[in-house]
Amino acid sequence: SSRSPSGHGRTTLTVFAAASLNTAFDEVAVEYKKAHPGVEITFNYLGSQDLVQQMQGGAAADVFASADQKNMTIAIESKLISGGPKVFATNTLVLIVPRDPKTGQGNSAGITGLDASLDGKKLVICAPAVPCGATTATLASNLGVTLKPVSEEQKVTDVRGKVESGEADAGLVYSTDAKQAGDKVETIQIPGAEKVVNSYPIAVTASSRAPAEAQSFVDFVASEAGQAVLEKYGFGKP
Amino acid sequence: MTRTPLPAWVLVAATVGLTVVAVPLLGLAVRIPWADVPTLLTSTAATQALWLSLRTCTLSMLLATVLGLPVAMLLARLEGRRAVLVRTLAVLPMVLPPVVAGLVLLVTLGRRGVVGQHLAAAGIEIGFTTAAVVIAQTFVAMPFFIVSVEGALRTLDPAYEVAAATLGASPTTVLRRVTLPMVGPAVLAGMTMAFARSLGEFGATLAFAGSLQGTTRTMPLEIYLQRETDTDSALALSLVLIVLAAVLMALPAGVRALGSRGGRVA
Amino acid sequence: MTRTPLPAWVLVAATVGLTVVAVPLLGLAVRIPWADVPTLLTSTAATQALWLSLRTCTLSMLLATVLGLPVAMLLARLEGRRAVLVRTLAVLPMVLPPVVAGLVLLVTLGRRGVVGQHLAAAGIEIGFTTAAVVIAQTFVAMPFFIVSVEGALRTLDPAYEVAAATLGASPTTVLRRVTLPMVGPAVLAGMTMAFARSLGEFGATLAFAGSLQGTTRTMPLEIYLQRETDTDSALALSLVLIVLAAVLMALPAGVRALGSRGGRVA
Amino acid sequence: MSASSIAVDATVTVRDVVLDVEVEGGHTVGVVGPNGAGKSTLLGLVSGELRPDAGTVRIGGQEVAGPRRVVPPHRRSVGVLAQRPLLFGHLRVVDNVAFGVRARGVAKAVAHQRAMTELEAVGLAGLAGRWPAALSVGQAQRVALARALATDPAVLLLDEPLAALDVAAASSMRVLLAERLAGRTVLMVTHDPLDLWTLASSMVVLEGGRVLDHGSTESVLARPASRFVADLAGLNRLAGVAVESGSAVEDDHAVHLADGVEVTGVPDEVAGPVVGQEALALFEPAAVSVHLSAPGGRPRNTFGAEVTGLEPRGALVRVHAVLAGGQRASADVTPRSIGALGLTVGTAVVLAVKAAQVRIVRH
Amino acid sequence: MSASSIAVDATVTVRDVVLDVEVEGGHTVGVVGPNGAGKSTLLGLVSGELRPDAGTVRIGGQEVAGPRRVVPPHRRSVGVLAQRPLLFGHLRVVDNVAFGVRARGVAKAVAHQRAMTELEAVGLAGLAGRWPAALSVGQAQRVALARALATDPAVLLLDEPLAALDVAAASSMRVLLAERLAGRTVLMVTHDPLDLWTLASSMVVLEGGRVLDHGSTESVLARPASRFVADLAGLNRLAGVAVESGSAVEDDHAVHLADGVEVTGVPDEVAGPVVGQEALALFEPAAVSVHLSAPGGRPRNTFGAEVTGLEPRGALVRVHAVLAGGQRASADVTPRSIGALGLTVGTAVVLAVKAAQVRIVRH
Ligand SMILES: Nc1ncnc2c1ncn2[C@@H]1O[C@H](COP(=O)(O)OP(=O)(O)OP(=O)(O)O)[C@@H](O)[C@H]1O
Ligand SMILES: Nc1ncnc2c1ncn2[C@@H]1O[C@H](COP(=O)(O)OP(=O)(O)OP(=O)(O)O)[C@@H](O)[C@H]1O
Ligand SMILES: [Mg+2]
Ligand SMILES: [Mg+2]
Repeated sequence: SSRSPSGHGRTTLTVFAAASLNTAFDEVAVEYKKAHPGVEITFNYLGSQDLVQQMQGGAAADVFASADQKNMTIAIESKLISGGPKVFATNTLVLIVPRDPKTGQGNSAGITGLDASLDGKKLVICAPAVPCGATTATLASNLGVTLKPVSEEQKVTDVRGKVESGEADAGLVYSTDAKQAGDKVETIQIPGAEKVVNSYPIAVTASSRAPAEAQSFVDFVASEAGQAVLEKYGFGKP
Repeated sequence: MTRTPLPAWVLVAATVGLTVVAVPLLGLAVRIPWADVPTLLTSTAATQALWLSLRTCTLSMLLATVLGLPVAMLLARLEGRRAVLVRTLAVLPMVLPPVVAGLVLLVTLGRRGVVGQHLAAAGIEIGFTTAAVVIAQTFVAMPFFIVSVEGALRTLDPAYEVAAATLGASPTTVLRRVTLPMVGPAVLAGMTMAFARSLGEFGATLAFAGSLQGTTRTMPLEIYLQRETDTDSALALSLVLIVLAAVLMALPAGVRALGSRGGRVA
Repeated sequence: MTRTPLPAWVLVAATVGLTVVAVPLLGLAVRIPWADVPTLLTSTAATQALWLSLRTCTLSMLLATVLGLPVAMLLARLEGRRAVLVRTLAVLPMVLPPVVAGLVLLVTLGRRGVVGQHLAAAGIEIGFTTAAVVIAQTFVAMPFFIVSVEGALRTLDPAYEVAAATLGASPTTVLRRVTLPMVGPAVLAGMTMAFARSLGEFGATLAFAGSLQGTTRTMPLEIYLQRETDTDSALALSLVLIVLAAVLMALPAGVRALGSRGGRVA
Repeated sequence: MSASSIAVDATVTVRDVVLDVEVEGGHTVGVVGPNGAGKSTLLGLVSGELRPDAGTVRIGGQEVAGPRRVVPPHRRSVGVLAQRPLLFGHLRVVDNVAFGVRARGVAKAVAHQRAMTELEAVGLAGLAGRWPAALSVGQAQRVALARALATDPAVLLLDEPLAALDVAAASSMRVLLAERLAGRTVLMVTHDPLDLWTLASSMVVLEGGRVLDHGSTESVLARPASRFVADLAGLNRLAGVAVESGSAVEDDHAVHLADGVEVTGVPDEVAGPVVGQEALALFEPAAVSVHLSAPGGRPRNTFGAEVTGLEPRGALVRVHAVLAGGQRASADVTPRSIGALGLTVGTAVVLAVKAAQVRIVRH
Repeated sequence: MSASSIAVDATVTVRDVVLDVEVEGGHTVGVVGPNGAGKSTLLGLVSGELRPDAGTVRIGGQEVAGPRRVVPPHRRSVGVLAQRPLLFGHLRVVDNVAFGVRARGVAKAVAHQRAMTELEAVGLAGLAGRWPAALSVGQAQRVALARALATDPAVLLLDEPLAALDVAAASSMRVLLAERLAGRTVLMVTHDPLDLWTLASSMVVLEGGRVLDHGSTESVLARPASRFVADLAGLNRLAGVAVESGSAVEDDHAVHLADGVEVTGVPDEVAGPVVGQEALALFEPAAVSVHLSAPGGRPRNTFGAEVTGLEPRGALVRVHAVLAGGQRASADVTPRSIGALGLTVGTAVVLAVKAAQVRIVRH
């Protein structure tokens, strides 16, 4: 990708963003470009951890938007970030249960929340090692419940996939995932989940060759216009 | 019979080809935290994953062989459009990204799937079981077996099969006592590939079977998870797969040596 | 020559084998939101990913052939421990989970990698370019080519090569005009497998090359991303791969038909 | 073992082969013809290796290939010895021979026993434990013969069974075959007239994918239907039109060759010539003498000719020559006379043969 | 084309073959021997297909295989016609024949032209466009011959070049070979003495992986070193110890057989017997008459024997018999006398041969 930081012609920003941000950021970029016609944006959407690893491997990014604090911290420790990160969105956990695709009826297993209604049912959650799993573990211990999942998925998308397909009776996912799943699932809010917030930090990278434009993008994401788009896709306010 | 010697440039080129593979492995060796290796490899999670991988890969290899062999035989007899059709069907799982393969299995054999709903009605649920792992691995590995064996069957001189038939051997006997032994090396190669492909299988398993220690979390899934914590430990775990591969490669060679016939035949 | 007929049970078994593959695809067909397919497939993201996949897979297939052929030839001549060693090396990328393969490439060829740092010093940066995609795909696909061709070379009757040599053909000529044409079907099969494996490649590409639209986001990565939004659309996108696979399978058959020699030889 | 008849009336289009051949049950029929005549094709039709494009193949009266049905090879009870040994490389010699016996469900030990007996018969019991790849070509062919005989087939097809064998082996295999072919229905392809004399009661001559002649070995070889058969029988064969002989000898008949030369000889007892119709003059090379100019004395036939080749044959030399009209004839003479006459390729000579040694037959 | 000599002095352990063979440049040497004698092995050593475990192979004085160095086949300029045709299935007939010419860097069109000439020579120009799979076995062998001849090699190795050919084709190939082998150094394996007479100036006899005899074709066949060679030469061969003849005829010598029977004959001019040493009695089957009891009249040799087989051969029948001492002999008689004497296998007979028709040679 070509960059001309000194202003002639177009500048291309490479944004490394967590895969879960993909539709939202695509739209944010469209809005941003309206205000900054000279700037092109390409996205590298992958798991936050893949992104950090690639930056460690020398990948040239201008902006890094992580789906969790942990990977942003690793990025900072690896001296990949310039300045301080800014949290631009949050996400909380919800319980989803499948809806019957024919009848549209949901919750045939009669699940009411993280309680005894899950006994003998197939619950899927994220593995503790991954960000959504860490959040899940915190929530469970906050609530004092012991979860007995049939699978500890390695991506939240896989939790969603298992519930959407009806393979699992219930799954713990982010509210954005629940929103993406649309009417394939029914969402059950968990009291106390709002206290276990997963934050999305964003920052300009140390290696950016267009730090000014990068910063303007970061600012735009945090701006009202940016936040409006993110809200549309189910993200919470920072 | 002495074989004609290989031209020198082939040796040079082969060295280049092997280097392409060897150098990244060297990179791996440099990165691995060798001191932590013993601890890592003896953790419950790792050993459970290893045994699960061994068990499921062996089963998948056998299933791929049993299911793939007849398909390869049929395929080798077909010509023209029918061959294209069957071959396309047979190798499709190879071109699907593993995750898609897993999703496809989920929407078919899952609790609400085309087939799965009937199974579920009969009380059989595959999802989240070790069986699901085996199915996912078999699905993605079988095409490699089929393609390998079909090629060998197509180059087999049919005169030997005819000769066996004129000696009174039924088609089944011909198959068992002539065709299969004659394509033996290709069958072994196919089984090797099926096992190897199963051993590295990640996406389909994840999407279809889930990931639970001891039940569905195979070695690749364990490695992936380990990577969330520490990339270098993940690389160390993949050492196990490399050692397994080496043992695997030594096996067919051993089998071949055992059954060695001192060459080819007029 | 009429081939001996296949026993009836083989046909039955082949049907079972094919059903195992066909039914999941049926499941796929049922789930795909057919109405959205035209929009999905004509989106810029999808078409860019498709072209990228086609270009990189073709290159990977050719690279796997050029690099793999000499390795296969060398391997087919080796016996005993040396064969095990070389074969293990050659097939290792097959057993590594793709993500590990990608990581291994990253720590080797990345800007800070064992080899990559020297390349970077020379101004060559591979990571996150289309070249990285090709390398990742070649790395994982080459073993399938090698195994397939090695098997064929081993079953080749060396008397033909010797006959060519006594006619004055140098080893290179023997290779070019006798050996390669005689194992032609296996080379084609190997290339098919390499292409197919590249087409479905996901993990290694993701880890080594990233996912930049138009540069490194191949079809499998695009499907992966699409899945973040909607599983069914992701399945619809994988239709493209299925159609590609069908075309691919028709190709070698066509090539074969073109070069058909009406059978085998005394 | 009941002897089944064979009846082939079939076409293989791509090979331009159209054959009509019948073999009585229990008989051995020799199949001869030039390379590419369709001999192996005939055997392939009977064994089931080939499917006719039109027509039928019957074995023992039962249709085994035809428009309606095709019986696969393994249900035809036809033993085959192909032109290539086709030994199974993954089975040791003895297991190759036992293969057909085992395929009939015979116990391993019994089949093994039987295989050893057959290997002894072909003189290779000592190689029982070898892999086929470690055999010489002639050894492989003998193993293949043992394998074909081990199944005791009622119908046996042999494609040049003795082609790669040494003289001694060929001779003892002939003795073995004479014994083992008795009572079976056999089609045996050969290029050696000795095989015909020793093993076959009758023969079929194929040329260009068609049946040219068939009948008892004696009659077919005595009245060669083509140059090829004459070569096989080792006879000179001049073709022309039968005329009344101008000779004094009562019984003699003459054949007019195209270039006006007349050959006088004795009419064949079975198929004498018809005046005005095509006829053949047949005589052995040994009966021909070579001169530089026409010798005196009658009743002798003389032909002007040019030497085209000299072929040493043990104590004698065969002189090949072409007559003025383009027909060929040869003469067996001593090396001494070659020297005396100064014969080389291109020498103009006169060939002479006594009328009494020439047989004239209808063509 | 300079004629290179060949010298093989080499061992192939796994085949139990130890050979010492020399061929003068420009000569054609026939190689004969029973199946498995090591004939193809000898050719393989010269072509480079096989590497000797010990010893050396020289071509034109240059060591091409030995402890120090091995010259690969394509650098030996040795043309090979193997026992199998080994045509390349992916090349059409004409391209198969052109292969060796092309490999020498000759332009495609020229090589093609040359290939067509060679195909015409073997009579198969009409099949130039065929795939090898669509050839009969004999056709394939002729194409292989054309392919071997097309490269004009100084050294040519022919392994049964005419084995699968029909009589007519074999005879015209012999003429072709006689012409094309002239001036080259050739090793030709054959089972047909006719090939030896026509094409070879000298011969090598192999048995059991060793050289048994070698020399001019005439001398080797005239004094057969083994039963196998006698069979090849078509001679009866009785072995014993030379004694002074008791006969009245001055020149006669006698051979004592193991069982006390004496055979009287004429001592060989070149290698007459030495009294008290081993000697052979040689005579043609045609010279032997068969009786039910000893006939009168001298000088005749008579042997009591038992008939072991009857082999029809055209106008005559060959009677195989075993003498009291276990040695074998055969006689050619008319079918008429078979009937008159009532000969069948097992009949006790007396074989008679005139002393003048028996040659006694040193063993
Ligand atoms: N597979 C084939 N496809 C097309 N034509 C073929 C095929 N095999 C043989 N032919 C042709 O069919 C004819 C008959 O062949 P066949 O093998 O029957 O001859 P043959 O009499 O056995 O000759 P030979 O004495 O050389 O073995 C030949 O002209 C040959 O070229
Ligand atoms: N690849 C091999 N490995 C071991 N022994 C072999 C091999 N090939 C041949 N032999 C043995 O070596 C000996 C010589 O074989 P060779 O092929 O030279 O015989 P040959 O004289 O050509 O016989 P034929 O007339 O049957 O062709 C035989 O006893 C044979 O069994
Ligand atoms: Mg034939
Ligand atoms: Mg041989």
